[in-house]
Amino acid sequence: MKPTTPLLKVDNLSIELPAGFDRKYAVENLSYTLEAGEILCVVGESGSGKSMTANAIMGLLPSYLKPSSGRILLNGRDLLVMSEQELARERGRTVSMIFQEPLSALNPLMTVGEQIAEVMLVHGEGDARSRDERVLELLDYVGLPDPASLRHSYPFRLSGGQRQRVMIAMALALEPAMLIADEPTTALDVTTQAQILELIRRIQRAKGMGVLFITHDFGVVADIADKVVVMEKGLIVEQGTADDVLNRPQHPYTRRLIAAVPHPDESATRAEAAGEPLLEVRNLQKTYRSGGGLFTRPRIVKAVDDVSFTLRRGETLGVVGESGSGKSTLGRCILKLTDVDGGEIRYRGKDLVPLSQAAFRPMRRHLQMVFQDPFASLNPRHTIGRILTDGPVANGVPMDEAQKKARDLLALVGLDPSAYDRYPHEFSGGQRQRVGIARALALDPELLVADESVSALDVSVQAQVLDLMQDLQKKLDIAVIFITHDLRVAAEVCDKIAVMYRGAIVEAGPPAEVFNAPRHAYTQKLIAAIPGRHWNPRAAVA
Amino acid sequence: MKTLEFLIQRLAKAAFVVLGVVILNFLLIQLAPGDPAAVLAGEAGAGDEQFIAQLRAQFGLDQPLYVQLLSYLQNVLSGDLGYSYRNQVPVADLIMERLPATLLLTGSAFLFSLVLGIVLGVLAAYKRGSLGDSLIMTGALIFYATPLFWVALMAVLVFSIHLDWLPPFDMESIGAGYTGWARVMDIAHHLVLPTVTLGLFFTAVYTRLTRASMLEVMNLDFVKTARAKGVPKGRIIRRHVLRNAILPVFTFASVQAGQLVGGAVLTETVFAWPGIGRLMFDALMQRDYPVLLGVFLVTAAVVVLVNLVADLLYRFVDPRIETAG
Amino acid sequence: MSFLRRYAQNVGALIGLAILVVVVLVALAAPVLYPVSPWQGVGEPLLGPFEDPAYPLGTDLLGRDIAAGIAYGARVSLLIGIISTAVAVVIGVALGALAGFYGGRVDDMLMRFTEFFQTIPAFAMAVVLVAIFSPNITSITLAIAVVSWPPVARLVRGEFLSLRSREFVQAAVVVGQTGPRIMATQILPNAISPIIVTASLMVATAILTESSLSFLGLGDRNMMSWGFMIGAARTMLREAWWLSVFPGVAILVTVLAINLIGEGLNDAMNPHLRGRKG
Amino acid sequence: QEKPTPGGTLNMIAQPEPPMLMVGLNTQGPTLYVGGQIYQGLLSYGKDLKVLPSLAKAWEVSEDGLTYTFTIQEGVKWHDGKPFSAEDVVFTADKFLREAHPRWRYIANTYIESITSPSPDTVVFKLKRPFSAFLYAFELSSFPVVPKHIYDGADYRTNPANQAPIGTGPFKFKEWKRGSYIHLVKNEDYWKPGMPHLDELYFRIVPDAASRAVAFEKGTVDVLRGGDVEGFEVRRLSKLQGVTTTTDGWEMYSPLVFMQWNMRKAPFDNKLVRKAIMHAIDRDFIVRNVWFGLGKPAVSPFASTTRFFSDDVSTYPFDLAKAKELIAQSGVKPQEHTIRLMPIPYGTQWDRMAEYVKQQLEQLGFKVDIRAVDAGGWSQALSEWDFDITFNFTYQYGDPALGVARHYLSTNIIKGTPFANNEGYQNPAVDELFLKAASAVDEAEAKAAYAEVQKMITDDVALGWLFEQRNVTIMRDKVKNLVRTGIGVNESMDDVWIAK
Ligand SMILES: Nc1ncnc2c1ncn2[C@@H]1O[C@H](COP(=O)(O)OP(=O)(O)OP(=O)(O)O)[C@@H](O)[C@H]1O
Ligand SMILES: Nc1ncnc2c1ncn2[C@@H]1O[C@H](COP(=O)(O)OP(=O)(O)OP(=O)(O)O)[C@@H](O)[C@H]1O
Ligand SMILES: [Mg+2]
Ligand SMILES: [Mg+2]
Repeated sequence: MKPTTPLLKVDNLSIELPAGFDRKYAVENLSYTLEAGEILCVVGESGSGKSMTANAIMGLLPSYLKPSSGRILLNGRDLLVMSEQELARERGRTVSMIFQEPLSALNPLMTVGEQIAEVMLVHGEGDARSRDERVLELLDYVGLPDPASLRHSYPFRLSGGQRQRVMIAMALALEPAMLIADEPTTALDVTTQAQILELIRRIQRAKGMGVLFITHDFGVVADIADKVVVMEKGLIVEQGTADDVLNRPQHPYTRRLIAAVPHPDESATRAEAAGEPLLEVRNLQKTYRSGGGLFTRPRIVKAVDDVSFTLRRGETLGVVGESGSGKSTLGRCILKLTDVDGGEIRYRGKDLVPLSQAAFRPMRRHLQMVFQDPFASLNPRHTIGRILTDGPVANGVPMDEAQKKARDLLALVGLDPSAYDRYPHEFSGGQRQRVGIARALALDPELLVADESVSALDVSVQAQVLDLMQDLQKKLDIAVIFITHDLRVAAEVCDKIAVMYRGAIVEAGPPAEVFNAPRHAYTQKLIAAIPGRHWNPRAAVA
Repeated sequence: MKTLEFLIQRLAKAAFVVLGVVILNFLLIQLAPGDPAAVLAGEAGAGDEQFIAQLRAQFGLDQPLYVQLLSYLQNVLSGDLGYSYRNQVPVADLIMERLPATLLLTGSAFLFSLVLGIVLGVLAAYKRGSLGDSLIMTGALIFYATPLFWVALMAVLVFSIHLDWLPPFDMESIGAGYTGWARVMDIAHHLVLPTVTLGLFFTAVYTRLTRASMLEVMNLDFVKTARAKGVPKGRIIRRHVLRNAILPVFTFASVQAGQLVGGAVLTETVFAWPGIGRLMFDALMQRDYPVLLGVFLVTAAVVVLVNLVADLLYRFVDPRIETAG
Repeated sequence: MSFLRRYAQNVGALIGLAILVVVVLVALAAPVLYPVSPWQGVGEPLLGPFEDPAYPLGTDLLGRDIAAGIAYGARVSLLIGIISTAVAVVIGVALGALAGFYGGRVDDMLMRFTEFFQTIPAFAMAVVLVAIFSPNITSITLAIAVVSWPPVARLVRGEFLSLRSREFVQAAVVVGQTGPRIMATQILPNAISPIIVTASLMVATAILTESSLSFLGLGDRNMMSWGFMIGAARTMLREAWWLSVFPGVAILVTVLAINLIGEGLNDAMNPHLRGRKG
Repeated sequence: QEKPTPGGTLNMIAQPEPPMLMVGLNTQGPTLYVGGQIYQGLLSYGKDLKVLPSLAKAWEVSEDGLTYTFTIQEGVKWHDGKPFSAEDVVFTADKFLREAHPRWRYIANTYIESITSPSPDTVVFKLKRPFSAFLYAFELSSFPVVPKHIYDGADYRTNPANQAPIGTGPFKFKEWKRGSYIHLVKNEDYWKPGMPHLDELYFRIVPDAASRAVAFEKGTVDVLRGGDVEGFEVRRLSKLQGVTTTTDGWEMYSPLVFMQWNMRKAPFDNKLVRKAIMHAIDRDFIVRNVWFGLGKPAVSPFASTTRFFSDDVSTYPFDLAKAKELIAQSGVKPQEHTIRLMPIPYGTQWDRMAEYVKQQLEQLGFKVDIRAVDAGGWSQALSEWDFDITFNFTYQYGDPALGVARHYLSTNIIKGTPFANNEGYQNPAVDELFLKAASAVDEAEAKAAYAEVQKMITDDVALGWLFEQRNVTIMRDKVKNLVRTGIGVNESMDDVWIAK
């Protein structure tokens, strides 16, 4: 028995893109409904048009993007025909929105209390005192500590999770009937993400709100969705109840997405790699000191604290841990991109720590790196050919030889030979990451450090790149240090996993062991926070 | 505590910079052809060797260079800026007599250009793409491209000679004997043309800067948040965009404050404004080194001070600064 | 070439370019258009504009052709503008790159040095330099360069500082490229667009500065420049307005054109800042 | 004659701002202009160069021309109330000016035997040998009388009184706001009864020439001294209603403008080249177009307003063909010479003149490079003889021995000063004639010698005489009696008044 007017009804919505884009419509013929008290998840790859619908509902589309057809009915009233003033009255009151990036979404020059109170102020709600009280109430409600003093803080003083809670408090201030959340947890740690998801679910239940939740993470969908809409290139390819879509996906695109969701492979236990240790790290220490002056003590961060491990040829070590735990710093130390405060890094028995940059340079070719961001790690002004030959040329390889090698590598990582003369911006993220891998391989390294090398990619692309890396590693017998914050990914590809917490390795072992029988409390917490743990994507597409 | 520490650090740095400027200029000036004695002899309309030698000895110019530099620095550190060769008056007196005029002129030009520039920039950004925007930006471009002295000449021609609204030069009505409020009004009246002349170029700069900064901030996420909250456009501009957009304008302005003093050389010349810009130029032409060095020292100190004050204000306006260090 | 297309979409920038092309052509063609030196008196002194069709912009008090002066002045103004900017950019890029790339003490030292120059008002400094080295085209150009490099150095430093930590630079370190090579081939090409934009505006400022120096009597007396023409005729503004108005307009138009070009470059090079008309 | 009205304020311009007002230490134009109201000379000179009384009321020259006796005015008081006496004159002549004043030092050391004051109101100068120009050495700029009680025994240049000068003149120093104005007020104790008429004098500092014209036009100032505004402004302003102009008042100085070349260097060591250059320059054009008619082409090194002027000299009318011919004769190849032309940094008209000269020299085939310098650079280059050709001018000071000879005497080839024989001209006959004329007791004898000298110098083309400056004083009609003597506005303005 459903009420006749749904909370939200998107009806045949199309939004045209300006000329010069790769497709004509940002979203095309979109139709779905959201009822009060329901969580509707919109999933799909980057650029599929998820945010566009949300922005259209809020009337936040840039002025040059206009819905060309369709209706958006909120409680039966068409938002697309409302004037800006009317819309402004609805925003924040009947429908609220929270965004992905919690730092940039808050005004840096206003205290969080002011920003929350502003919602009530602009909607003419209450007086100064009642608003103040409400702010305190809200801050408390979203679980922020010490609301009385926190409301006078500026956003930059709050952690990411806290900021996102402020955003939620702001969205809830007038108890709207509907909440739109555009990837609200993507920028957060798994543990924080779990808390925020929990918070949203709790509020949604308590207030009976309708929630439109945008995400690209099927794990999140599995945890919270009542209904799911799957989008691809501006079109809805599949929609239905969460159970249907997750466990009985029909459309090939949905199936492909679900298949790509990383999932620890419990069965596979890998053969312990034998042979000479390639890299031995002993009691590595790295402390950052910053600020500090005549009267203040400098801020001291022990980013790497007494870390030791051994890596053999052909072995993959996964380093996991939450943001700021020191993973990247560890990688940077090994590659001598930063100096080390203590300990040893023995590469083939030779300690790298005391070497000068100049003395180390000839050895660099053996230790290579694949970077996180496929967009930022390729020089936008160089052709792919140049990017791939720079390294060998710097190491004394003649140009023609380097060029030949570069072309071979393109084939090896599955790129068209024509890529050689093109520039990075002409490639997709996944393709660029392949270039990044080819660049690292151009020097025939023995050790590869991959720092979050797939985090910036969409799940399906991520799966392809991971496959490629595993493949190449087997083929070339390279040792890999695989840094990631995603335990699921690490468990899928690594021989060993080391869990870092505040600069120290708190637990290490084979993936199955770490995953199934975590010993350290922190690891346990980490694993518990993984979204969608109870859902097995493998079974869904089997 | 943190602010105090910051202040001490910055003052030390400022002192260092000012000292550097003085040494740099001292050495630079030594490269000039002709020395003050020769100029004075030339001015006197006569002069023989004995006359010039007398002057040189009196000014200490017969000493080796490093001795001159050391004794100059020593004097400066003890607060003595030396004696003007030409005017035979302590440099500090000379500068102090003329500094207020320049501070008044540059200060009001600074305020004028900053306020007007920000207002126009905000208007242009708010009405982006409209006729008003185009008019403001075209105007800004034209004032940006017009030589300052040209504006000055035209302004005098139009407003003093043809319309007879404003006095064409001087800082006050000389010999009128105004006191109190009447004097203030009299000076204000005289201040209009030079201020506008000196300020127009910078008004253009700030207008463009403000507009660009506003547009940039308007694209930031938190503006979208504010819209999503239902904040009306006017309030978004005032409460969210403006404050964030103005900070870079202020930073830029505080760095530019010194440039106004440079522009004052021209303005003071055209408007017979008794400030230190003109003093500097005359001192340069007459090789009156102590005065020249003194003016540079004082302007450097003023510039450094303005920057320091700006930084301090910044710390109050922008809560993020303190941790950023 | 999407850059050219983006640039071409900007009407103002195209107008600016067109004007500048005309100015450059006039400058180049000056000796052909006016084979006699612009310093040579050719007509009756103080002819008003259009009084004699041979001298459409009139003559000055020595009977020199104003039109010829403007044509030759274009050469000097552009020359001073471009060379001084080039020198300033070279100094600024060199110091800024070193400071930004190496950071730490190098950065501290270089930035303190830059501060010395920034603390002295630029125009005052230029006046002193020109007076000291006696006014001629070299000293004027160098003086303008010396006072204009600090902003470039700061800009380049900032760019290098932020680019230095970018992943593609780290990648170059990891593959074993040396510092200088990284600066020259990896970072500089990526910092070039703000430098070009700044440089284009500096050309305009340099032309204005030259004219202001000339106004104070610190111009090169052998080079007919616009600033010199105004400076020389400013006191005759009311007797013979055409002597200073035409060169004044020439400065205004040229500086305006260069500005429009600079803004066009800026918009074309930073697509995300592109203002869309709605 | 009208009866003077007492009271009123006279507004004038001091341009450029004087370094100080102490006339004994600085003899720049504006210093004399302002300082002339505070200090006074021993004598003054009429527009016809007749000697007039000032602080000396009477004077007597002995037959042999060796003893000069001056009787000073009675009842004169310094501005600080101390009485003025002959002792002050002796101090001024024997100590102060001998030490601080180059021109006086030369005269004193060359000619004076002793200076004494036999009684409180007489001063006696005894000369070593006759010096016919001696009586012309006592006007304000050559012999300002300074107070002994203030300067004797103290360092002249750093004396605090230089900042608040004490003289005997009709006006007292009141205030000097640097960069703005100098304010003088009536000296109530002035020694001429019933004078001065005016209450206050303001000298304004207006650095820009255009603004100065505006100042006069708007009535902010009542008087423009020669050089305060540019030539074409003079033309415009003098046509305004209620404005009077005069070229009087410069007879004592009669500035004469010339090109000064370095005769030590090629091509100026060649007399034919110098003659050619003279023929190549149209002095009429310069006077008419660059100076707007405010001058008179010069034919001789002596100004035509002075006593010993002679027009029986070698002349060089404008004739380019002749000039080119002379160059050809001289054997000099002009294209091989790049001549550095250093204009005197005194304003735009001088610059225009440099451009004109450049243009003419280039027509002869020389390459000319204008080297702009500021005052410091100019003095230095000229003093060090580091120049090819420049402009300069000389004041005549009433007698050739004072203002003219210094530029031609070979004894005056002294490095280190810009106002000597910097061109390096040497002609023993000229030296001798100048000496003879200066020592002549008989005026006719002097006249003959000077005529001879003018002939010789013009034939040698020692300098390139261009024109005699005619400075114009512009004033409102209401300003009365301003220019009365040969030193013009530098004269004490005790008898100046403003009509109501
Ligand atoms: N401001 C804009 N101007 C022009 N086109 C845009 C704009 N924003 C998005 N698009 C285009 O609209 C399409 C849909 O974008 P949208 O932001 O909705 O994707 P998304 O699914 O939210 O992706 P993501 O997961 O990366 O956030 C894309 O092709 C994108 O390039
Ligand atoms: N250059 C630096 N200066 C000072 N502190 C730093 C610097 N780089 C990192 N840190 C600090 O060191 C700690 C570890 O940082 P690191 O980048 O290694 O973390 P991470 O595990 O890679 O985190 P993420 O998952 O966010 O990439 C953090 O607290 C960080 O703030
Ligand atoms: Mg999105
Ligand atoms: Mg990291």
